[in-house]
Amino acid sequence: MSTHVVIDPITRLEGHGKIEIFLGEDGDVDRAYLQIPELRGFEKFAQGRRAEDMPQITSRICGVCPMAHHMAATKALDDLYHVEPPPAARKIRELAYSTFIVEDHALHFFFLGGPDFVVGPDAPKARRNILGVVDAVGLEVGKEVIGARHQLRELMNAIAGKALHPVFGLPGGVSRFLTPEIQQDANKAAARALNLGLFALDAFRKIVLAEPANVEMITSEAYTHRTYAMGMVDGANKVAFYDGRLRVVAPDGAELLTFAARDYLDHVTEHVEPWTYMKFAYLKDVGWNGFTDGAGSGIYSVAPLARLNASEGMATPRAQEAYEELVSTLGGKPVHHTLANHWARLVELVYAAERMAELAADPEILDPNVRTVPIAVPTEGIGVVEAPRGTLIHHYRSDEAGLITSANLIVATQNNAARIALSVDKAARALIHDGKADDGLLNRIEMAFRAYDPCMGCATHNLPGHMPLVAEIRDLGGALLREVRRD
Amino acid sequence: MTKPKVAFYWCAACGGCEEAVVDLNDDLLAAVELVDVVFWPVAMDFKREDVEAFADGELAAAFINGAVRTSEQEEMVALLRRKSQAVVAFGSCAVLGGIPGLANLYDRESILREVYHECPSLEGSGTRPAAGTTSVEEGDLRLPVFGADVRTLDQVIDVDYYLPGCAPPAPLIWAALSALVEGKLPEKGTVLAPDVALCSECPRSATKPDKLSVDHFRRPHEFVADPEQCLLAQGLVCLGPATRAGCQAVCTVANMPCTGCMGPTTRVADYGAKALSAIASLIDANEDDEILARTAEIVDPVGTFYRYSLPASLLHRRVAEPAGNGARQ
Amino acid sequence: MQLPENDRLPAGPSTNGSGMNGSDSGPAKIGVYVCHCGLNIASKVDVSRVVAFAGMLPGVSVAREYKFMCADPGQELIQQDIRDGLINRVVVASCSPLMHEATFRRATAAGGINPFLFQMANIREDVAWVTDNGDAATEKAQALVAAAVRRVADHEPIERREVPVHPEVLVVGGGIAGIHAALTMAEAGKHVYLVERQATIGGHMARFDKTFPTLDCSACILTPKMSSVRAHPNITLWAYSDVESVSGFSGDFKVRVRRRPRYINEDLCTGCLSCIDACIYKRPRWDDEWNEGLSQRRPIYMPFPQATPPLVVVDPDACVDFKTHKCPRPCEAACERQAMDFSQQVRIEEINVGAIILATGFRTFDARRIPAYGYGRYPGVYTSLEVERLLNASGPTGGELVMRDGSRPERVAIVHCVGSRDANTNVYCSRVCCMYSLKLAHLVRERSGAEVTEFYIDMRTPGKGYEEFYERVQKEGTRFIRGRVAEITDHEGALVVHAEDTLVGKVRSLEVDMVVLAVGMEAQPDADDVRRLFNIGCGHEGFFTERHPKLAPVSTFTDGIFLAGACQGPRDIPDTVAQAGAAAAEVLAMVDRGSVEIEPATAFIEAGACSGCRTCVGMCPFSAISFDPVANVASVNAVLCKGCGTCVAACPSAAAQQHLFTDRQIFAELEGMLNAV
Amino acid sequence: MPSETKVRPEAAAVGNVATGEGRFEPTIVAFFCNWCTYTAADMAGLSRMAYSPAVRVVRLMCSGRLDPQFVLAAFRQGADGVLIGGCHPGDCHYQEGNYKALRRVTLLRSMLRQLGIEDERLRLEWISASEGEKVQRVCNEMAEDLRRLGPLHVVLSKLGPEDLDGLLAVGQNGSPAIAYEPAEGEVP
Repeated sequence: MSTHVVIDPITRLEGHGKIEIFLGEDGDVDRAYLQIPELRGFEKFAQGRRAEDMPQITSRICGVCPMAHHMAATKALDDLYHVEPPPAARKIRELAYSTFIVEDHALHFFFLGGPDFVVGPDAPKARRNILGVVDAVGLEVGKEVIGARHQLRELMNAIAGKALHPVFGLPGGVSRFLTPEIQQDANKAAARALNLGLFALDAFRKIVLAEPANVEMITSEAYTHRTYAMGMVDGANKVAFYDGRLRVVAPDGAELLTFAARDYLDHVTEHVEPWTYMKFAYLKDVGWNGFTDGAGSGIYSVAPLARLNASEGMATPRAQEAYEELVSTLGGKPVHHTLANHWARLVELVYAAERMAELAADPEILDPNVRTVPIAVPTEGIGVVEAPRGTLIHHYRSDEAGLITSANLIVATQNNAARIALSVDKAARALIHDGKADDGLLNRIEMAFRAYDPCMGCATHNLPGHMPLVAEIRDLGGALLREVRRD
Repeated sequence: MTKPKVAFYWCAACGGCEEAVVDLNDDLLAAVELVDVVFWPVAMDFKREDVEAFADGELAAAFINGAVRTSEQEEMVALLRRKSQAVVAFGSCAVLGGIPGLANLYDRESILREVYHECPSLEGSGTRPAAGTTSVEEGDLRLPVFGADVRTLDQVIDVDYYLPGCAPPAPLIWAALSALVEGKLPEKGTVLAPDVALCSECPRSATKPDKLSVDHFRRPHEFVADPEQCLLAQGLVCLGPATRAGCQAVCTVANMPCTGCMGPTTRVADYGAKALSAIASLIDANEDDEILARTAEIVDPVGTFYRYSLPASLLHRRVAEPAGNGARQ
Repeated sequence: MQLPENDRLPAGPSTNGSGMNGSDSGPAKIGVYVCHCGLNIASKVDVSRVVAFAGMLPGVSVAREYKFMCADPGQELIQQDIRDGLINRVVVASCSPLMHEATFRRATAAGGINPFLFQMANIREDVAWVTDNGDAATEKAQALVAAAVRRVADHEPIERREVPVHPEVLVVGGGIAGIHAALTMAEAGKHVYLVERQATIGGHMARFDKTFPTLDCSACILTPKMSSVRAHPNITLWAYSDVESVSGFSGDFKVRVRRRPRYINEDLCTGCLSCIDACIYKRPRWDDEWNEGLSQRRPIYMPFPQATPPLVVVDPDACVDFKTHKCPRPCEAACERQAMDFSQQVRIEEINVGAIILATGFRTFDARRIPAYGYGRYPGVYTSLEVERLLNASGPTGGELVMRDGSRPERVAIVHCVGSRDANTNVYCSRVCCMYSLKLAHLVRERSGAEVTEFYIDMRTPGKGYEEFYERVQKEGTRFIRGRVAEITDHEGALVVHAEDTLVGKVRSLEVDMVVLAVGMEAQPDADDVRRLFNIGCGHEGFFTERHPKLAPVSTFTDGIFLAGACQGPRDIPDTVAQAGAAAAEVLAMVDRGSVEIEPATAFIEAGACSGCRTCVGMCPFSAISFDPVANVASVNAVLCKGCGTCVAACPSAAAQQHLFTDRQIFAELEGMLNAV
Repeated sequence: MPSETKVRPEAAAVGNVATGEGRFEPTIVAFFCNWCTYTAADMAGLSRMAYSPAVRVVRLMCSGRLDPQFVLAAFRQGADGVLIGGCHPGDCHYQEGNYKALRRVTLLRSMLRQLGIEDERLRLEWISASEGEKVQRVCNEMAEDLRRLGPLHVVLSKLGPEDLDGLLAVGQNGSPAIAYEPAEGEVP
């Protein structure tokens, strides 16, 4: 007799995510499927639109990381129109982008992923949220977190017009130059961001690492996949978010290849399954070998941990320290433990904060010349950034009037999709036995998923939020054998 | 006294409307004190049964964002309608169809073909997702149906209030929540935003000429716009004159034209047609060929005038094609 | 097809209910009256079927048919149903509203409800008369009735508004048209301001010697009218003046008149001319415009002996004192009444008038525009107007036909259609050239005995006694060659006229001593400025456009402004005078009514819905929309608004609406028209 | 799917009675300026110039009043074509209303093209008060064009119940909702 567990929904991806777990005769897991049952067709209705509208149109793919899409699209337009933004424009863009990375990473650590560790996976539901985190770290800190987030959003509003959704990106620059007032706000925000990052790291050490069970869980086989890793790096192979080359390392940590964004089609391709609307990206150079890991499978990971694996460290001092601590603590690179993403995220948070400070302090950022008006005929453009959730690729072709003729979008979570599916399957196999799928287990399965902070990872976890799950265990006839409810 | 029960639900949306709620910041915590959020798929698990467990009309209000495309969303909002005293269409997608509503320029088939057969980064197996049930070796998997087109919320269920914006401005969200808590909701059908166009709050309004006529329409990337002058007067197609106020003109402040996310004011039946009429009226030409040349400068009328509102428009979508013939541009 | 429940188009604003009386209010109770129009409608449309259909439409409480709704019994049907309280809205399905809308509005009002709670369905011109198939006609009639029914339910009462008419009037242009119009109205007791740009009134007619076909002396019939203009107590004559600006609206125009200095005190000058004789310039050196430059005048001059007003005028460009200030001014000394006034400045007069007649006349075609005819190159080539002056007793040659070189022509050619009926210049026919050419032929023969040859395309002589005059001139021996003149060359001092004789089909080259070019009539060079000044229209050929060529030939689309004479199109003196009389009559009717009703279908702006975007302001051709920067809203002046609705279509907030044509009413009309059957 | 597109029995009905055959008879909404084209239509009537019964006239004071919303509302509610009649350039009773109409219609047409509505379905003609025969000619031409194009299939924004059932049925009986026909040269 085989049974069937449904976790519906898990937290959101683009739309609605769903895990189907099939149990075999023995009650062990045959296979767990991650399904993405929604599609909006941006690639299609981008066609016929004005190229310059892409940054604002594609930001609507995701309201959690709109800045990432806005920026990838804007960079694709620089390429499409063969135009180089003035230095000030580049810096203004990267300042806004770094601010966004800090805000988004902080949001995830304190509101989403954090509770899993900070208050612990088996803590009572009522405490498994920001309030629980606040209890653990202190009320004023909680206030500080909300206040800091507010300040960062305000800074993005000031630079990008709207944090949600940004409007300042144009081919060849940005729509508006920076005022000294905004620069000062940026300085203040950067300092506050760095403190927040360092505090989070410290909290992670004190609360998470101090507890051996946590480290054990992080490094446990259930949460480990030996896949390729992709991330953007600068000239010195340090982690980069706004611009750089893409670097891929093998499961053993050796560099497989680095390539310019332009050449992504030579290395990245997508696999389609009939049972989900989500497309699975994999490495062309390796090939699709089903939902398996190892050097023989083209499945790769992106996002914080992957970026650290694909790079040779961080370009700023405090972040580099944190990076080295992580690597040494977890037994050297590459680190394949999915849950280590939470830690890696904090390392990146510190980097982004330090980068903010550098840019905000740069006098050139006040240069009123922030636009190079394109004169060349638009043709084809590819723009890549590192979104918080991984590599994000926008690829447009246009006619000479600048109307989009084709658009291809590979969003961060798509790169990770196959590995997420693996994680969910593996966690399910490792944790569910004899048809026992209790509350704690379901949460741990979900942790595997949440560690990636999939796009749409719920920004609103801090409401009376708990994250109940229901598992219905039915026989194939669909008769309910047992229901496990976690609420 | 018991706090009013409130539900949040999203359909085809980007999550920005949820972010907008979080952007209430301190007010958010205050709001949590005032209302009892009993249902929020983003934050909590839900099943039909959980919602059905509520008595009809037990929920004070359901805030629903996102447009409606799938059969599943259609069923869910119908259920919420039944359980809620007031349904608020939250955000431009629910109110007007939103940017994803531009998908109504294409038929369902051509969208699927683009995504799963024509996009350049595919391995080219020719496989595509099958709505309905797919058998895998371990059992059956089911996908909901990708609907024929994108619909606004009130094209699917009866809607009491509208809160437009992409995303809705925080002050309007707060005002709506307060009105709900204080039981001061206005008459049914009200749009919970100022019923006057954006020029009324645009800082550039004073620089707009009394008798404006446009000799050339220009595109934002083609020149560096003056940071103080009326953008329309500079030849940019700024839709402020046709668009509901309430956003504090953040886009024009950022030196970019208004693209109309707040939608039309109450008296207007079709946002795009009205905006088009106003813009065309400004063309400074009377000869056929001159007028053609000026209008040709607006290279994507639908994307310009229906950026957020194609599903809400009188025509709702591109008209049906003869069978077998995909959307042509 | 029924639209889904939630598929309502927005209600839109509704006009205020002012002027509403009891029976207007409450739910719509609509009466539908379908007219047979004898057999005009009934023979094609199944009227009873339409009535049955109408009876079932929502809101309809009465549906009747009648042979002739426009007849008194028909109208009585409506009034009775209203009085009986059966209905508070009226739909009549009959002929075109252009025919009987006014009739049925009156009937509706007579019944006791606001006349605008009425809508007409045109099932005669738009259905019965243009549809072959009876069933199709009936279906269509039903659709139109349903449209009217849906629409009228959304009608609102509108107050008719009237403004008083200022009793004084303005005539612009002192040619025969302006003179006749001014005198007619002055005779009727209205005070008339007559503004003339030249130093004297009289216009073109005063420069002719004789008029066709009667050959009576132009001066003899005109000068008496000129002097009675001057003498008339009800006429204020401002010659040597221009209209500077016009504002206001029908019934109350505000006009600023710019009076140029003559450097003569009009009240003191008696026209004795002694100043002219005294002028330091003993010899006239400046071309005399009055004589087309065929003679010269002094810096101080009077256009012609009978000039009206009989005042001299100083030409500041010619007078040496304006250049050097060193002239001993013998003119001043010579004037017994000290009328000379070199300090005179431009004076601005402001007047209020209820109506305006434009009689700004025409100019003759500039013959230089056809180089092949050699005008300005060959001294022997003259325009018809020049010859009019030569033949005029008070002209430069005292009426003798003496050419520029002092010789007298023995062979004269008259070339027709110079600047008329010609794709390269003007396509239209100037209407007067054939007749005045015949007149000139007659006069030339009479005065000089020269032999005259006329080159014509077609001889156009429509008018009382015109054809007879043509025959007379033929009998007198004038030769006629049918063909357009291709070129005029000179050959050993003589002029050669080249033309194809289309009657015999051979090219002729005729040697002559003098060529007269029968130049056509064109709009004044500044007609377009004048059009803007008075807010009226010009056709593409430049003449002012009348409101309707047949039904309102002397009105313009700007209420209160009328046309007289050649400013509206080429015409001869009899037509001009008749038209001037007609214009005067229109003005009198308007002034005597004492008030004018303003357009009911005016635009209005809901202040609360206006964002101050000002899209509407630039739309209005009548400057009826003003923007208040303090309140940041635009508003419509209902008196200036002519009700085109262009601003309404443009308003991006639909805050601007039009009475009788609100968005809501038109949406309703469409809904009824397309969904009801 | 047919249930998405509006059904207009009355249009078919008119067709049947008007032509005695089953062929499609279009519906045209004509917005005529009071001062020119509307008068010309009266003139056409006066001279008994028969033309297609497809045409249903809405009188406006000026083509400048033509709000593009009216055109869309007409299409939505069953018109297969919309005709606008205004004064010849330079002859506008209100000076420039017809030019405003020209500007709006020109831009509207380019937008309708994107929405799959052919140019022939929206026609702007200058017809002076004296041109009755032009009213006849234009109306007949347009009716013929529309017969060739066939009915306009506007998709109602509210799907009919059949359609919703259809969607759900697919989910239940397991047959894929999206039938995929391979494009030319594509291997399924």
